[in-house]
Amino acid sequence: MVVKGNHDFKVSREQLWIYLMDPIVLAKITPGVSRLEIIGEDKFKSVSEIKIGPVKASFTGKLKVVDKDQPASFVIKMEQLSRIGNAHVSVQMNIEEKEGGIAALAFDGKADLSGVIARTGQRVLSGVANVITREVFSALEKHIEENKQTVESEESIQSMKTIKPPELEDPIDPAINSIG
Amino acid sequence: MANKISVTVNGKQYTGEVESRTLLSDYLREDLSLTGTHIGCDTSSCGACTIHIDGKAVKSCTMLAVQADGCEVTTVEGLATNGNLHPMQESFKEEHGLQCGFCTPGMMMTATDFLKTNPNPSEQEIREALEGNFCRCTGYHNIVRSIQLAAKKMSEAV
Amino acid sequence: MIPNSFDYKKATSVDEAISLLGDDVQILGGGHSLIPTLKLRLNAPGTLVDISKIESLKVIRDNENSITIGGGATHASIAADAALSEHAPMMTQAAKEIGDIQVRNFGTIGGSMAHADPAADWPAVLLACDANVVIQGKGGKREVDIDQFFKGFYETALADGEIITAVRIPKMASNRHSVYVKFKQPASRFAIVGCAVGIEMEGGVVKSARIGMTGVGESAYRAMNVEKALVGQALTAESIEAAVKNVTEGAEVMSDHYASQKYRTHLAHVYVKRALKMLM
Amino acid sequence: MTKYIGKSVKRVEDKRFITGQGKYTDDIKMPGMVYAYILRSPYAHATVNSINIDAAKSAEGVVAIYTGADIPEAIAGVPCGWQVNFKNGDIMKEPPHPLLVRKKVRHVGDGVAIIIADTRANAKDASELVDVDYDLHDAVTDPKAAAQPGAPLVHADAPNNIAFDWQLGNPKEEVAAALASAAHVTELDFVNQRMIPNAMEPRSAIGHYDTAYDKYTLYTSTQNPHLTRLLMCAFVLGLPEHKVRVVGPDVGGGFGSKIFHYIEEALVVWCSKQIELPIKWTCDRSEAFLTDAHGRDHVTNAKMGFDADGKIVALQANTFANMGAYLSTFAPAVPTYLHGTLLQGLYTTPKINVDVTATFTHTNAVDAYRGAGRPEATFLLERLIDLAALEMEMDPTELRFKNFIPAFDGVEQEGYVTQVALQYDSGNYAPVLTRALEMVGYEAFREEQKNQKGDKLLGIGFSTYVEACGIAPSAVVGALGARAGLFESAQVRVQPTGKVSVYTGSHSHGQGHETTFAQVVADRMGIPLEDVEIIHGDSDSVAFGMGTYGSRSLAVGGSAIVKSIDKVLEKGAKIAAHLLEASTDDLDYAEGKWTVKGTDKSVGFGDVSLTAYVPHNYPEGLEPGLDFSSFYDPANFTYPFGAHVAIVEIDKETGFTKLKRFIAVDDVGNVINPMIVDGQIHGGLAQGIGQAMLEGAIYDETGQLINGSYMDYCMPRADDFPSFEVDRTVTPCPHNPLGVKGAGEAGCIGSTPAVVNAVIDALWKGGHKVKDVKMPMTPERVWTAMQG
Repeated sequence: MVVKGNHDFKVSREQLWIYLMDPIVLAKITPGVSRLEIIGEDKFKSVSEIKIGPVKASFTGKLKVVDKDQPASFVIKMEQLSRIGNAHVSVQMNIEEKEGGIAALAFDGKADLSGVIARTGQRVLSGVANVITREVFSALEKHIEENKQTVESEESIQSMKTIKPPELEDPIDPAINSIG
Repeated sequence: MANKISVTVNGKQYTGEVESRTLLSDYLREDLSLTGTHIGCDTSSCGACTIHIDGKAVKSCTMLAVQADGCEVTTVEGLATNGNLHPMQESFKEEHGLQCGFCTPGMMMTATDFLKTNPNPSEQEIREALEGNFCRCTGYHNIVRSIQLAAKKMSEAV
Repeated sequence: MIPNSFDYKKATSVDEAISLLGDDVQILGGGHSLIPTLKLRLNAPGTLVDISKIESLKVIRDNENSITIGGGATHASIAADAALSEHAPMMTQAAKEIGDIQVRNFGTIGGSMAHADPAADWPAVLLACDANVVIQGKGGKREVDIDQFFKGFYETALADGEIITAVRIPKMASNRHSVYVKFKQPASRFAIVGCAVGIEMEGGVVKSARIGMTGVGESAYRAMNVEKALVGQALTAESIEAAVKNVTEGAEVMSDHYASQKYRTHLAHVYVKRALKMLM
Repeated sequence: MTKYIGKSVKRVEDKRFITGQGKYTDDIKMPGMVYAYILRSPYAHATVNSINIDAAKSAEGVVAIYTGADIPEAIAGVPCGWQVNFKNGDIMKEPPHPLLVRKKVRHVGDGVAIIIADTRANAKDASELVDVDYDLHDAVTDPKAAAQPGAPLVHADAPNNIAFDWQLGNPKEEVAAALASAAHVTELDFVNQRMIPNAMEPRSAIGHYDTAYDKYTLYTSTQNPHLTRLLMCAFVLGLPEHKVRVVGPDVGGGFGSKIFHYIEEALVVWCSKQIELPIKWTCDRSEAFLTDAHGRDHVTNAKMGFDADGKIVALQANTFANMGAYLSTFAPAVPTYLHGTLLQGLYTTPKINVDVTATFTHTNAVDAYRGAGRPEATFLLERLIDLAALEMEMDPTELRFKNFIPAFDGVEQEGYVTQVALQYDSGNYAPVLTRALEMVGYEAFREEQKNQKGDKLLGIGFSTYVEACGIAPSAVVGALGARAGLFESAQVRVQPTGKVSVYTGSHSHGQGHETTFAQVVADRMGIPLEDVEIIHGDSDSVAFGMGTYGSRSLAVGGSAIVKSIDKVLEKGAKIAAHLLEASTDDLDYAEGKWTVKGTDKSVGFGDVSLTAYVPHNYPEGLEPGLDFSSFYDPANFTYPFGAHVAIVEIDKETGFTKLKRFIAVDDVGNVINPMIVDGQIHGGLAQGIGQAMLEGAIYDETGQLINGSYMDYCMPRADDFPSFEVDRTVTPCPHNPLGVKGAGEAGCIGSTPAVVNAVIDALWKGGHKVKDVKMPMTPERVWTAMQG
C-alpha cells in the first residue's frame, strides 16, 4: 500500500520539525496510535486501535525515527502487528520551506501488509491510504492550531529543542533495532 | 455465550444450545450431522452451503445458528419428500448437472428458490440466478440444462 | 472460518435495540455485510444486537408522496415491491442487481447503508432518488437528507447508538426518469463504477438532475457538476458528452489491481454517459 | 455386444450426491476426534527467531501444540516424486520441504505450528495466542527475476534460485540457423500466469492412530490414496506400509491439486500417534489459496520461423518455470516432460528446441493443474501460429492445415515420431478443424466481421492441439525421471451369485468412474450394469493403485480392468466347458452365457460363478473361486487432439470482452459414455477460458498473495459463459484394449489460446496491431491495448 501526500502548514520548517520530533505529537498524528511509549532514542512502542470501515483490530508495534536531517527530512519506520495481519511501514518525510512562513510537508512511503488484510483488503486499500493521509494532516493541522501560542517565540522553540527523552522505565527492547 | 434455540429442520424439530458465534452451516453439519450442506469458502461467495430458511435460499455460512431460532430450515437432505426425489434432483441426474457433487446441494437449493419466483426462466436468467454459486467441474453447461429441465417438470406438475 | 466469541442479544423492538447499544456493541441486521467480516476475524465486537427479527423494520409503506422502506427490508422484498416498481423503478431495478439471490433474500437496505461500502449499489441509487434517512437513537428520531448521510470512506452520519429505521423515497412524477447502470468487478461483483441517474424533464429540457456515483471514490457521491451542466439542456449525444467531462471531480478515485485510477476514471465517464443516453 | 458402451448411461454415483449423502472427508466424525489448526507464516521470507506457545498451551480446550522443533530431525519432509537433472548432468536441487518450518519461512502459508484442540473454534482461538518472532527478508516471486544475479535466495544451496535447467529437441544452433534463414519469424514474449486450482471441496485430512491394532488410518481428500500412502510411509514418516490405511472418500474435485502428498496429511498422522486421538484438519478457503499447489506460472520467449509458403521451419522456446518455494510431488515434470515434449504440436516442424529454467521463488509450490504442461505447450504454439497468420496476412486456419502432420492410425501407418522425444499413437488432425469451421460458419463469420460497425469489435480465435494422456508407461516415465512406475491395477472379484465387485486404483472425484467403468465391465461380461459395483479409494480394499491424473483413468485403469475381465472369462470358460461337457474351444461367450457353438446348449454366468465357489462338480486341477487381479502398464501415452474456436465481442469503450460462442471438436479416441465425456470437456473449457479471461494469482513484490479470496480471485460463474458447442471425431488409440485416449484435460488445454487469439484477432481487425494481451485479459488490459 502506497502512502503519499503533501500539505502546507503555516509554521516555519523548524517549528514543524520540532512538532514532528515530539512523541506526543507523533502519537497524535499517527493514525490509530493512541500512545507512544519511549523505549530508546527516537524509538517508541505503540499501541493502537485501528478502525477503518468494517475492520477493527488492535495493533501493537514499534516506531522509530531514522535518517534525521534536521529540519529537512527524516524517515519513519513502523511495524504494527495484529491478529489479522501486520504492517511494515517506511515513510520518507520531507519538509520544505515555502515563502510566507509556510512549511510544506511531503511524505512518500509504503506499508507492506501481510495476513488477512493483505489477502482480502486490496479492493479498498487505496481508500485506506487516502484516509490515513488525510488523518495525518488534519491531526497535525489541528495540533498546530491548538499550540500556536506556545511556540510563537523563538525562545520556546529553543527550549523545546533541548527536551530530552524521559528516563526509560523498561530496558530497551533489542528487537526494536530489527524494524524495517 | 450459549443460547437456547429451537429450529425445525426438514420437518423435524430440534432444540439445543449454541454458542453465539456458531454459524448455521456449522450447526447443521456438526450438531445435527446434516453434512449435505457443504462449506466451500470463507467469504460468503461460493454458495455450497445454500439452504432454505422459511422457504428462501440463504448461504448458511452467513447466518448465525442463533438467528435461525424459530425458523423452518430445509437442507438438501429435506429436498426429497416421502422418498421421492424432487424434480430438481431428478433433473440434475438426468442432465448430468453434477460431477464431484460438492457444489450440487447448494446449486439445487438456490435453483429451487429461483424457480419459485421465475418458473419459466430463459437460459440467461438461469445463468444470472447462479451468480452466488460456484461450480468448478461442469462449466455450468449441464447445470443450466438441469434447471431448464426441472422448470419444465415443475410447471408440468402444476 | 470461525468468528471470535461475542454475546448475542435479540431485540424485539427498535426501542429495545437502542437500549442494548453501547460500547463494543454492533448491530446485526441481515448480517450480509457484518458476518463475512466476523468470519475472517477482521472485526470482533463484544456483543451483537440482532434487529433482524423486528417486524416493524421490514415494512415497505406506500404513503401519499413517498414510499417508506423499513431499514430491515431485504433487497428481495424491495425488488418485489409493486409500489416501488411503479413510483421509484430505479429502486427495484437496483435491488435486483445487488449480490445474488441468497444475499438479496437476507441482506437489508439499512445494513448496507450503515456499512457504507464504497462500492455498494444503494448509496448511488439513494443519492439519485433524493431519499431521506430516518434514524433513531437514544435521543429520539431524526431525519437526515441523503446528501448529508454518506460522509466518507465507510463513514455515515449515523452516530453511535443509532439505528437506521427507514428510508423515505419520494415518488417520481411522470416527468422524472431514472436508471442505474454498473460495471462489476467480476470476482466480488461489487461496482467498479455504478451510476444512478434521476432526471426531471420540462419542455424538452432537463429541469433538474441527480446523479449518484459509486465504486469510483471513497464513498458514493453526487456528480454535481454533471447535474448542473445538464440543467436547461435537451438530452442529446452532444449535450451529454459535454456535461459528463468532470464526473470524477472532487472524488479521490480509487485504484486496485483490477482497475487503475486512470481506467476507473474513464469508466466513470462511460457509464454516466450510458446512463444518460438510456434516458434520451 | 455393446449394450452400455457408447451410451449416455446416467451416473450411478449421483444419488448420494443429490440427496446430500456423499461422504467427503470433512463429513467424517470419529469418536474422541480433536481438531487441528495450522498456524502459518504471514510473511514470504523470514527467519523464525522464536515461537512462544505458553499462552496458547493453556488456552481452553487445547490438547497439544507442536512446532518444527518438536518434529524429529529424521522426518525431513515431503518428497518430490520426479527427478529432472541439470543440462550438465547434475541432479536437480531438492531442498527439504519440512512438515513445519524450523528456522526459515519461504512463502506466505508455510506451516509454523499445529494447534490441536477439542473444537475447531478453540484451536483457532489458541492459534492467536502463539507468538512468533520473525526477522523479515526480501522476497522474489517472479520465476525469471529469481534467476537474475542478486535476487533474494530461497534456499542457500540453490544458487540463483535455479532448481534445474533442461533442454530437449534439436541442437540450438540448428534451430537458430533455420530461424535465421526463415522467410518470416514470429516472436512472442508472454506469461502463462499462475492459476489456483480451486476444487470446490477444500482439502481435509483425518489422521487416526489406533493403539489397539497399532494401525494408522488417514482419510484425505486425495486423487490417489495409494500413492499418498507410499510416499508418506516410505519417504516421510517411516511407517510400516501394511499398518497404514489411506482412504480417499468422496472427493470434491481435484484438477491436479489433490494428486500430491501434502504436509498436512503427514502431520495429522504423526500428531495422532503422539496424542493417540483421531485428528481432523480441514482448511479454510483462505488457506487453500495459500497452500493448494498452484499451476502454470511460466515466463516465456518463443520464436517460430516460416518459409515463404507458410511452412513452419523451426521453433525455439525458452521458458522460466516457477516451482514456488519447494518442489511439490510432480512439479519438475510439468514444465519439462509434460510441456517440452508437446512442442511438436500437430505440426510437421522439423527443428525444435525447448530450453527450460526452473526456479525457486518465495511463493507457494506450483505443480500439475488440469493439463499440467500441455496447456502451456499448446498456448505457446497456438498463440505463435495465430499471431504469425496475422503478421503474414494469412488465414489462421489455412496456415494450420498447411502444417498439420498427415493422418496416421498407428496400425497401418506408424506412429508419428516427433523432434521432442515422443511417438504419437494415432492422429487425424484436419477433420477436427474442418468440423469446427462448419459448426462456426466460418465464412459467414468473416463476412460479418468485415462488415462490423459501431461500438463493438468481433474476433475469432483458433486453437488446435495434441496432448499426451494416460500418463503411465513405466519404462518411458522412468527414463524421463519418474521415481515410481505409473501403471494401474484392478481386481475383478466375481461373487458366488454372479455379482461383480471391481476394485480399481483409479480414484473418482467427479469423473464418473463408478458409471463408466461399470459400463465397460457390464458389456465385456454381458451382465446387467446393476450387477457391477466399482470400488475405489481405500487402500485396505483396493490392492494397489497409482491414482487419477493426466486423463489416464480409462486408458490405464480401464485397461487393467479389461485384463482382469479377460482372466475371469478365461477361467469361467473352463468351468463352463466342464459343465457343458465340451471343449473351451467350442464355446462362445455372449450376453452372459457360454454356448456350445452350433447348439442351444449353454450355461449362464451365474451358474459358472456359483460353481466356482461351490465346486462340487468342477474341472480337475482348477482352483476354486473367480477373482483376478491385473496390473496394466501401457506401451505408450495416448494422444488426443482437437480444434477449439472462440468468438468474442469487445466493447470498444470499456474493453469488456464477452465470449459469444465457444466451439470445441475433440478426438479422445473411443467414447464409453458420451454424456460424461461431454461433461469433462465442458468443465475443462470453463477452466481454460477462466485462465484466459478471469483468473490468475497475484503476488505482490513482498510475496503476499493479494487476491487470496473469492472477493478478488475471479472464479468463473455461470453467466461468464455461453452454452458450449461440442462435437467430436473418433480416432481410436491403437495400443489399449478399449481404444480410448482420455478426455479430462482436453477442454482446458485447447481453450485458453483460442480465447486470447480471438481477442487479438478482434483488436487487429479493429486496427490495433498488438501482439499480446496479458492473461487474464481484464477489461482494463484490453482497453489499454486499444489506446496505443
